[in-house]
Amino acid sequence: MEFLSQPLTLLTFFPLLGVLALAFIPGERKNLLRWTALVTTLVTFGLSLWVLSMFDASNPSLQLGKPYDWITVAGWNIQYHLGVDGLSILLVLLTAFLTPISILSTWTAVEERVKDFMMFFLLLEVGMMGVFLAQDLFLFYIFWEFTLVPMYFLIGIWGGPRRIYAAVKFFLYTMAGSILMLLAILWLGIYQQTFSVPEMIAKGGIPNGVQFWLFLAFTAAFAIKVPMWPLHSWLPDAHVEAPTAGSVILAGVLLKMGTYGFLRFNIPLFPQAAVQMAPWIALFATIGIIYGAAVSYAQSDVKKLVAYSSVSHLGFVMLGMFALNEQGIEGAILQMINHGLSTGALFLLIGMIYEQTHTREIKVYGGLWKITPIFGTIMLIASLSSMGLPGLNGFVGEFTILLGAFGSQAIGSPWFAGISAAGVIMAAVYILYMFQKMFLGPTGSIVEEVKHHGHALRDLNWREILTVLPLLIFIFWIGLYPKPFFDLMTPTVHNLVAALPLP
Amino acid sequence: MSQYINPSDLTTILPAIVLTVWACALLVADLFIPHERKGWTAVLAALGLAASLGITLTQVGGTSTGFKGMVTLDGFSTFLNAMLLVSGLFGVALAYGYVRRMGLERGEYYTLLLFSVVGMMLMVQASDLIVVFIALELLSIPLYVLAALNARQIESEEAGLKYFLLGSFSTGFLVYGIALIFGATGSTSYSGIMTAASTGTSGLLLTIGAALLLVGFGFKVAVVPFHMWTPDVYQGAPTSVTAFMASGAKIAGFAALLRVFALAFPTLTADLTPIFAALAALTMIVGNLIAVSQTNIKRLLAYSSIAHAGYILMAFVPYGNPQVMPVSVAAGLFYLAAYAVTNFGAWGVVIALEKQGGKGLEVSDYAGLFWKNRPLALAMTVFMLSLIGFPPTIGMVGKFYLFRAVIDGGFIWLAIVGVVTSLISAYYYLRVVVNMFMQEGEPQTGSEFWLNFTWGLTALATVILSFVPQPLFAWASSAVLRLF
Amino acid sequence: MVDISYYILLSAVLFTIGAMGVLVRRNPLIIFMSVELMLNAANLAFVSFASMHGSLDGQIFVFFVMTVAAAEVAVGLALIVQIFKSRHSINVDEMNSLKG
Amino acid sequence: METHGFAFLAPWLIFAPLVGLLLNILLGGWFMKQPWGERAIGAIAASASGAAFVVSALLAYTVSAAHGELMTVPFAQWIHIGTLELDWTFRLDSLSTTMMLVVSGVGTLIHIYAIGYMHEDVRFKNDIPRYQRFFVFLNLFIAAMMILVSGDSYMMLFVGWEGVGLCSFLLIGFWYDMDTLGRSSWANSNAAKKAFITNRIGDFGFLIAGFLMFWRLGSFQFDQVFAAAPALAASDHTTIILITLFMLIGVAGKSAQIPLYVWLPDAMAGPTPVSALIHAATMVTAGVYLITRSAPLYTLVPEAQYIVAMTGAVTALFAATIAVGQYDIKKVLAYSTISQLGFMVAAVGMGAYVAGMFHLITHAFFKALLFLSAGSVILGLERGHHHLAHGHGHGDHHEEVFDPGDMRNMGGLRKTMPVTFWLYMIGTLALAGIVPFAGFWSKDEILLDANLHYTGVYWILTIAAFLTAFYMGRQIWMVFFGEARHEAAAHAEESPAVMTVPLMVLAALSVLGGALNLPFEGFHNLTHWLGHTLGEVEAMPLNGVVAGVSTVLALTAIFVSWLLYGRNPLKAGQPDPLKKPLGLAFTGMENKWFVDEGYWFAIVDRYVDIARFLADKIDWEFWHDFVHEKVIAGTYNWLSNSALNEGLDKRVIDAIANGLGKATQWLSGTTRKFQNGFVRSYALSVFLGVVIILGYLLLK
Repeated sequence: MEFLSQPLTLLTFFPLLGVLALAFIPGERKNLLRWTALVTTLVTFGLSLWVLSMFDASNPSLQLGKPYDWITVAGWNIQYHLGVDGLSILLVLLTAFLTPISILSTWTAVEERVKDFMMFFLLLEVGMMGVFLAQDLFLFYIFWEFTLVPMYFLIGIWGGPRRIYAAVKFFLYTMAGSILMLLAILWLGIYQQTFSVPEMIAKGGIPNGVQFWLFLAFTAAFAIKVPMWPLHSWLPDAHVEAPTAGSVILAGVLLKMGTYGFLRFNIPLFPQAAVQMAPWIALFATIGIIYGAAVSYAQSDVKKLVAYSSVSHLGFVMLGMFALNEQGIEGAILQMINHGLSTGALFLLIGMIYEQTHTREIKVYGGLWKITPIFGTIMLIASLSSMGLPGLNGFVGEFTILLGAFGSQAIGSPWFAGISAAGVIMAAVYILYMFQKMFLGPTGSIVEEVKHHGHALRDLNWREILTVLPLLIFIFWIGLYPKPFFDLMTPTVHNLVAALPLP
Repeated sequence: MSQYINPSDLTTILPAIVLTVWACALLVADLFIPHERKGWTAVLAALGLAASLGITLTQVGGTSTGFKGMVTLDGFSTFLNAMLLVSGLFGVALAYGYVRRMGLERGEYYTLLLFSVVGMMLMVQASDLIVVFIALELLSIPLYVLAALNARQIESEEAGLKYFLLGSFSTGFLVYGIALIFGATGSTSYSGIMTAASTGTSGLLLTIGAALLLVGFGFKVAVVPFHMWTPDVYQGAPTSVTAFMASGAKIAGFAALLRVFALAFPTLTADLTPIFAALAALTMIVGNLIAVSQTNIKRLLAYSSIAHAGYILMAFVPYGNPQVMPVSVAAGLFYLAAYAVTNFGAWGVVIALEKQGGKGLEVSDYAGLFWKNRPLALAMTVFMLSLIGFPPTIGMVGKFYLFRAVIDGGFIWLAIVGVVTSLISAYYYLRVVVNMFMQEGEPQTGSEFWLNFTWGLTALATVILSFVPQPLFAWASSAVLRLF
Repeated sequence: MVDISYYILLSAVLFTIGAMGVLVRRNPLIIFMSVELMLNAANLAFVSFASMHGSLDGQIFVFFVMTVAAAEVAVGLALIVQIFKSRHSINVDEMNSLKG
Repeated sequence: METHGFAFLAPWLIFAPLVGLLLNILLGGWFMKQPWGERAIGAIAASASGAAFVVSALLAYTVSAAHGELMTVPFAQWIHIGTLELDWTFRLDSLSTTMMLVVSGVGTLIHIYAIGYMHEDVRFKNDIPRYQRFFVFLNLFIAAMMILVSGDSYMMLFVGWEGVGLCSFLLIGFWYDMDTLGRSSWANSNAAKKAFITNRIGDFGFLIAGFLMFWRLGSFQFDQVFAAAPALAASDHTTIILITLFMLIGVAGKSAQIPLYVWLPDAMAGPTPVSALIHAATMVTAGVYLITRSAPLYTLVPEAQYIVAMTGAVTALFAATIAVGQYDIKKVLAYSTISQLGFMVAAVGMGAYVAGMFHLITHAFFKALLFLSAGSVILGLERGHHHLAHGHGHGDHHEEVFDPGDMRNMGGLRKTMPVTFWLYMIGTLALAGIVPFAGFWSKDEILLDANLHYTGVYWILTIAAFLTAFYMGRQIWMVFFGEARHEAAAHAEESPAVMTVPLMVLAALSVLGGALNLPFEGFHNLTHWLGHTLGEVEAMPLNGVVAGVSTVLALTAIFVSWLLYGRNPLKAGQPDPLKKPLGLAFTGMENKWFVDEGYWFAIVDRYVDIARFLADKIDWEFWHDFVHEKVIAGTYNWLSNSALNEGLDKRVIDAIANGLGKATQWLSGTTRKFQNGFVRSYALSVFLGVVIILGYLLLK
C-alpha cells in the first residue's frame, strides 16, 4: 500500500475525499456543498503546485512516481504507474487550475441537484488527472474511458434542452474511437509483453507496416477527442448543451486529452508511422484551421462560435505537434494551455452573461461595453488572446507552432504553415465579429428585454471577476514571459524529437 | 466398501451428493413447514448450498477422479462449482422476498433450485458423455418447472412449455450426437474418445457427432441460432428464476462445452474452430442488434445475455492453440464470473422495480429512478457500465482480458466484431441510464433485505473487483492450468 | 448378420422424421412424441453401435435415455395439462403472447 | 557592446506610458468624480508621454555621445526554443532614437491638445465617462509604438506592430456606438474592424516573411539577419526577394499603400487627435521605418526595391487624385496622408532612406499640425452649431443632421478662427512644398533621388506633388475664404489655448523642420546622423532644376485652385466647379474610384457567402444533420424503435424518411420477424442451424 503515499497518487485521488465528504452533506445545504467542492479542488491545486515544486525541469524523463505491479498473471504485466514529465506537467497544472475556477463559476449558475453536480465534477477531475499521469496503457485506458462517465452526466442532467441527445452523442462518439485504441493497446500488450509505456518505448522495434495500423487505431481515439476535422461534429452539440462549467472543462481539459494522447503515445510509440503520417495530419489540421475559422464566423450562437473556434485552435496544436521539431511541439504544448485559458475564459464570460440574459443569440446583443465596462474589457482581452495578439499568450503558441511547421522536415512543405497563417487573419475576422456585435455598436434589444424582466443588466460582480482574474493573469504572463513554461518542457521535448527518425 | 464404489468416488462429487441429499431432505421437511412460513425453506436451502460451498472450498487444489473416470474433481470444477453454488445462493436470496411478493411462494421452488444446481455441478465435473447427458437433464427439467411456476400468468406457462419443448428438441440432437460419437469411437468417456480419435477412425462421424453436441450445449448457453427460446423464457419466467437461469445454465453449459471439446475433441479443431468463430460473431451481432429495439427490461437483459454468450464463446475459439488456450480459457472463465456477478445485480434491480402482474418492467418505468433511490440507480448504472465493458467495472477488465486472448489467438476480425458490437450495446444500456438520470418519473421501488443485499453486494463486487482482479483471475487461470 | 450401416441409416431416417414432426405439428403432445422418436432413433443407433463395438456402454446409455425420457414426459404432460386448464387449447401456434 | 550613458533607461520608454495608463485605469474612476478630474487624467497621460520623450532625448544624447555607436539593452528572455532565440532587447541607434523622438515628441503635443479637444468632444457626444478611456488608450499606443521602434528583433518589432494595430482599432472605434455624426450606428465600429482586419492581412505577410527569414537566415535579430543575408542572396536570390516582398505586404497594410490603403480613410472615424497621432504622424509611418530598418535586405535585391518604389509612387498619385474629390476636411487630409506615405515608401524603395526618414519627420510635424487644426476647425463649427441650437432662437438647427467636417458647410472661417487659420496656412504651405517650409526640403530630396534612380517614379511623384498643392489650396479657399455657407460656420468660435499652443509648437517645427537636413554643404545633419545606422551615403547638394520644377508646379497648382475656388467662392449647395470640366473622372475621385465597393463585392461578400455555405450547408445540414443525425444516429434510432426523448422521436421519423433508414428498417423488420413467438419457428431456426453446420462440415 506504499504507493498510496505517492505524491501523484494523492494528487489524482484526492478529489475522491471530497466526493466522500459531499456524500454525507444533506442536499439542501447548497452553499456548504459548494464550499466543500471548492476547497477540495483548491487543495488539489495546492497538491499540484507541491508536485511542481518537486518536479525537476532539467530531467527529461518521467518523475515522481515509480511502477508498482498491479496485475501480473498469465503473461500479464499491468502496472500501476503514475509519472509526470515535461509533456504532462503543464496539463496537470492546467487541470488542477481550471477545476476550481469552473466550480466557482457554478456558484449561482447551478441551483438544482448541486450535490450530485459537485460529485460528478470531482470524479471528472480524478479521471482527467489520471489520464495525464498514467504511464501504463491499461491504467491510461481506464482513466480515459472513465472521464466519459461524469461528463456524460454533467451534460445529460444539467445541460440545455437537447442535453440527452448531446450527452449520448458525446459518449458514443468518443467510445467509438476508444474501442479501436483498445484493440491496438491489446496488440501492443501482447507484442511487447508489457503495458508500461516507457518500457514499450525502450523496446520499440514494431515493424513499420504494423506501426501504421496501430498509429491509425490510436489516432481514431485521439482525433475524435481533439476533435480533428472532420470528426468534430459532436463538439458543437456538446458545447452548446453543456452547462458553463462543463464547457470550460470540456474545452479546457478534455480536448487536450486527445492532443496529449498523440504526444504521449502516437509519436514516441510509433515514430516511423508518425513521421510518415505527419504530412497527412498536417493536411487535416490545416483544413481544420481554415474550416473551423470560416464556419465559426457564420454562427449566430455565440457558444457555437467559440466551439468551432476550438476546432480551428486545436488544428494549430495538431499542426505544431506533427511538425515534429522542437519549436512546433513546444508551441503545441503551450497552445494547449493557451487554448484552455483563453477559450475557458470565453466560455466563463459567455456563461456569466447567459445567466442574466438566457440567450446566446449574438444578434440580440450589442453596445454592451457601455453598459458593462468591466465585462467588456475582460471579454476583449480574452478575445484578443484567442485571436493571437502578440503580447498575449495566444500569439506565443501560434507563432511558435507556425514557425515550427513552416520549416518542419517531417511535414516537408511550408505551404501548410503558410495557409494556416491565413487562419490568423480569419481568427481576427470571427473574433472581432463576435466582439463588435456583442459589445460595440448600438445597444442591443436584449438590454431592454432584461430591464423588462425587472432587473437591469449588471456588470460582473466580485465573485465573477475573481473567477476570470486568474485566467487573465496567465494570459498576460505567458504572453510576455513564457520562459518558465517552456523551460518545464524543453528537455523532454528535446529527447522526444531526438528519438525521431526524421528524413 | 465394494469393488464398485470406493470412498474416493464419493469424495470426488461430495458437494453434489451433499446437496442432493439435502434437497431430498428439504423436500420432506417442506411438508412440515406451514404455508405462511415458507421462508424457512429458503433459509434451509441456503444452508444446504452454503454447506456444499464450504465443502467445495475445502476441495480447492485437490484433484481426483471417480466412478472409473466418469467424474473428475480438479481446479476447474472447484472454481465453477463454487461459482454455481454462489449463483444458487444469490438465486435463493433474490427469490426470498420476490416469490412472496408475487404470491408464488412454494416449498418446491427451493428444492427444484437445489436439484438444478446439482445438475449443473455434475455437468461441470462430468468427464463422460453419459454423465453429461444426465446432468444436463437434471439441470434442465427443474428449470422447465420453475419457469412455469407462476401458474397465474399465461406468459409463465407459455415460457415453461416453450422452454420444455425446445429443450427436449435440442436434447434430441445432443443424444444423437453422443450416439454418433460413441459409434465413431466406441467410447463415451472423454479420454477414450480422445485416444480413439487420435488414432483417427471415421473422422466425419465423430465430427458430426461433435457438431450435434455443440448444438445441444449451444442451446443451453443461448448461442445464435439456438437462442430463440431465451427472450421469451426470460421474460415469461418469474424474474428470480430468470436471474438464476441466466447465470447458472450459462456457467454449466460453457463448462461442459469447454471440457468436452478441450479433452475429447482436440483433434477436431481444424473443423470446429471456424464454426465456433462464426457462432460467436453471429451471436454477438444478433444479440446486440435486436437488444437495441427492446423496451422491456427483461427482454433487453435477455438479449444482452445472448450477446454475452457470444463474447464468452469467443474465448473458446482459439481452444485448439495450446499456447493461447490456457490464457483464453482463463479469460473466458473470468468473464463468465464477471458476467454472473453483474447479471445477478442487474436482475436484482429489475426485481426491486417489478410489480404484480408484470408491471414495472418497461425501461420507461425506470425514469427518474436516481432522484428517488440513489443507491439503486447507482448500482444499476454500475451494472450497465459493466455490461458495456466500461471502467471502473469488472466488465471492462473482463472484456480487456477476453479481447486480448482473442487477438493473441490471431482472430483480430473477431475482436473487431466484439468491440463494434459492444459499441452498439452501449446505446441500449445507456438508454436505461438516461431514463434513470435524465428523465422525470416517479418509480416505486420494493425493498427487502436480501434483495438489497444482493444488488448492493454485487455492485460493490463489480467495482472493487475491477481494481483488484488479480486473485480472481489467478484462480481462474490456475483452474485452467489444472485442466490440462 | 445385417450390415451395421442399415441400422444407422434407419436411425437417421427416424431421427429426421422426428425432427420434421417437431417442425410441422401444432399439438404439443405430438411434438413431444416426435421428440421421443428422435430419442429412440438415438437409442437405436446406440444399440447397434454397441453391438458393433461389442461394448455395453451404448446399451447402458439407452437405459438412461429411456429413464430421462420418462421424466421429461412427466414434466411435459404436467405443463400441457396446466396450460389446457387455463387456455382450453393446447395449440402451440396460439402460444405467442411472448415475442419480439 | 556594454551599455553606457543613459542606455539603462531604455525600458522606461515603455514603462512610462504603462505607468500612466495604469494610474488612469485605477484612479480614473475616482478622478472623473472630481471637478478637476479630467485635467488630472489628461495631465497624467501627457506627462507619461512626456517622460517617454525625455527618455528618448536622453537615449538620443547617449547614442550621439557614443558617435552613433549601436547599443542594445537586453531586458528579458522571451521565447527560447532550440535555435529560436527571441528576447526583449532594446536597440539604440540613430534610427531608432530618431523615431522615438518623433513619436514621443509629437505624441506628447497631441496628448496636451487632446486634453482640451476631448473635454469638448465628450460633451458634444454626451458620454463624459469615456474621457478617461481615451487617455488610457492613447498611452497604450505610445507604449506599443515604443516597442515597435525600439525592438532589436523583427519579432519584438512585430509585437509593437500589432500592438499599435490594436490601439488604432480601439481608438478608431472610440465612439463605437455611433457614426461620425454621432448618430447611433455600427459605422464607427465597422471602420475599426476594417482597420484591424486589413492590418492583419498585412501582418500575415510580415509573419511569412519572418518564417522565411528564420529558416533561411537563421534568426530574427536584426544584425544576425543582415549578417547572413548577403551569403544567401548570392546562393538563393529569390528567397530574399520573397522575404522583402512579403514584408512589403506588411508595409502596405500598416502604411496604407495600394492595395491595402482602404482602411485609413475610414479610420477618420476616430477623434481628431487620434487621426493626427496614429493615422498621420506615427503609426502609419511604421512601414517606412520597417523598410528603412531592413535596408540591408532591400539593397540586396534591386527588383524588390523597384516594386516598392513603384508601389509608393502609384499610391502617392492615386491617393492624391482622390483627395481632390473629397468634401470632408479630414478625408482630404487622410488621402493626402496616404499620398505622402506613398512618397516616403517610394523614397525608401529607391534606397533613399535618409530622404524617406526626413520626409517622415517633417510630415509628422505638418500633417499633425493640419489634422489638429482641422480638429480645431471642426470643434469651432460644433461650437457654432451648439451655440445656435441651445442659444437664441433657431429651434430647427439641432433637428437637422449637421456635419461639422463637411467643407461645404464652412467658408469664411478666416475671420472667426484667425489663429487656426494661420496655423492651417503654415501646414498647407509645408505640405504643398513651398520654400522654405519643412515639406519643401524633404519632398525635394525625394524627387531628387527619384530623378537620379527611376525617372518614371520621378514623374509620377511630381504629378502627385502638383495635385497635393492643388487640393490643399482647394481646401484653404473652401474652408477659410469666401462667405460662411452655414450659420454654424458663421458662429464658429476659436479654440482654447490648451489646443492652440501645441499647434503653434508644431507650426514652428513645420517651418523650421527643414533645418534638420538642409541640402547645403556642412548642413546634412540628418544624413550624417542616420548614416551611423544606415551607412554613410554621400549627401546630395540641391539640384536647382528639380527644386525649381517642383516649386513652380506647386505655385501653379495653388494658383489654379485659386482660379477655381478662391476667385469666386463656392455658394451653399453649389456643385464643385471641377465637376463640369472633369465630368466622369471627378465622379470617380468623389467616390474613391469605387475601390471599397470593389473589395466589398470581390472579397468580403464572397467570404461571407463561403462561410455561410460551409457552416449551414456543409457542416450543419450535410455533415451534422445528414451524416450524423440521419445516417448514424438514424440507424441507431431505427435500431431502437423507442426513442430517448421527444427530440429523438422526431429524428426517428427523419431516419425512416431517408434511404438508409429505410433499408436498415427493412432489415430490422426481418430480423425481428423471426422472433414471432411460435415454438415451431424457433425449432426451425435450431434445425436450420444444425443443417448449416452439418452442411459446412460435409461440403468443406
